[in-house]
Amino acid sequence: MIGGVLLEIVAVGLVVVGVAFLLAGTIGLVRFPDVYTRAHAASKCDSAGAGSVLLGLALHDGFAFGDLKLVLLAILVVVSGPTTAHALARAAMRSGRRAWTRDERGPA
Amino acid sequence: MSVVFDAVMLLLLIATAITVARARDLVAAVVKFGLYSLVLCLVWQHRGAPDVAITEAAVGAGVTSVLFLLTIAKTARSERG
Amino acid sequence: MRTFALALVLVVAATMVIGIAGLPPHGDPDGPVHTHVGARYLEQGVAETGLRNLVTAVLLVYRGFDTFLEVVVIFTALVAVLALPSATRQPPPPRGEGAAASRREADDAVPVSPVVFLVVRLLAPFIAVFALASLYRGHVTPGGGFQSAAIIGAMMIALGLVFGREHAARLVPHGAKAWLQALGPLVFAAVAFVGWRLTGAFLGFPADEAAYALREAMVVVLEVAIAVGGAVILAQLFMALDAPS
Amino acid sequence: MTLLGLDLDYVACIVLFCVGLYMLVAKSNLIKKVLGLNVMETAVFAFIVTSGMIDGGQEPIVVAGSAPPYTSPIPHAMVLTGIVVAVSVTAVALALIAQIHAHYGTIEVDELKELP
Repeated sequence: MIGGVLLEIVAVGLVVVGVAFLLAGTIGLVRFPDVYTRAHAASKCDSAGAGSVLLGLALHDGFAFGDLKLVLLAILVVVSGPTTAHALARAAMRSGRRAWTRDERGPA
Repeated sequence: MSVVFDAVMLLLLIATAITVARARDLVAAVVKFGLYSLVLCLVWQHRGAPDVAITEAAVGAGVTSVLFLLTIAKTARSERG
Repeated sequence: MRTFALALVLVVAATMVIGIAGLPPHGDPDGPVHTHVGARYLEQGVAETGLRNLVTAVLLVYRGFDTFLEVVVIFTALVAVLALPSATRQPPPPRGEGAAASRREADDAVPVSPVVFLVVRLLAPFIAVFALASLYRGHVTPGGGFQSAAIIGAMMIALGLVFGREHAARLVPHGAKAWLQALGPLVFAAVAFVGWRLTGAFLGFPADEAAYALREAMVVVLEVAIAVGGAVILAQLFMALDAPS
Repeated sequence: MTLLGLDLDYVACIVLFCVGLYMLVAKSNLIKKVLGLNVMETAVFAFIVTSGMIDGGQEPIVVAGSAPPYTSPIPHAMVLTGIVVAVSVTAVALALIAQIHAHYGTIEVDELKELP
């Protein structure tokens, strides 16, 4: 009984933390000035956010065998998100996109 | 709840379709088309068509986008006029 | 041009709005979609075909002829793309003095990040397992021949993008390439002929209880042929469009 | 959901179809035209899938734990074949566009019309 309540608290906590991360990532994606900072915000916060939301959902209502799918999905998101951001930032670098600096007041 | 989800998804679908039409940069248009396909895939999963959703996710967002990008790399990147 | 397009779109939209005004509301259990042949498939499909995923049942057993022609269509599309001159023309391989330099140049042109290389190589087997699982369990879960063809095709394209043209070309064994491309239409025709000999109808499936195993085998052969043939055709379309023109 | 007696899901499909049609007719760039064709195709698929859905319906897979009502499987089978045909059509069109660019150096229809 107590274990169930604890599990529920952990699950809801994970989901709340994940949503907070996702919100921060989305704000960063909209507000940051250039492609590198945006990739930074999107990859870090979205993998942390989606990963912990998925883990929280897996723990919600107890952990059943079918919830392994959600854990696998969380691993997939955590692996593929940063890789995508890396590829994007690398492509931007190679095509000569310069990083934002304070003197320029925004990207060209 | 389901009605709200449906309405938001359909509005998002129409908005992405219009941004595909408005994009001058062809690569941006193709990326937006991939986003459109993924939203459509969510709508179909929600409407009890998981088979169609899987195929659309792999074909519409994956294969079609890659084919478009290959052709753009061979031709011109941005639309004139 | 723009005003003409807007006028055309408005006319088409008005026509279609008039059209949908006369349609029965969707989602109604008593609508015509759900009361005619669809209802019969839902009630008797499992008993008649032995397939629990009724989408697969409709695709292969009830509407097999459509699917046959559709497989022929994608094969024809591949033939059409391959018939264009640039798809088959290969650049001559660099020889002698400049070979090493030009190969290095080609390497520099599209370098693949080691991180992306590693992650795609790690994920590819999992994608392949997912595709095979959706094929193997396609009769009880969402999935089946076309779905796994799309997934395997997408995986082959991802591998081709990361490993480069030469390695990607080796994914499809050279000697078997022609047969694999035509696998869908060929196997469909063969199964249709077997069905004709057994039941007297082209693409017929034996319906009696005794032929359960045979019917199952026909469906499995068709699914595998669609999955393999479709994936090879998708990968070949990618290779053809990727070829330098 | 209905508005003025019109089913809003169907109206959304019509809007998508019209966006695709506009791209197909008004845009001069051939790649944009093919993208518009793809949007039109997906709008038709969305229309067909929507017509087969049922209120509270489940996916048409009869296993333990599933119960009627099921969505109609016929539209799903039609759309499944349609998606694969659509990607084949797109591939043929794109291969032709690459050929046109190799021969004439442009893929804008108004410039192609000017060519001798």
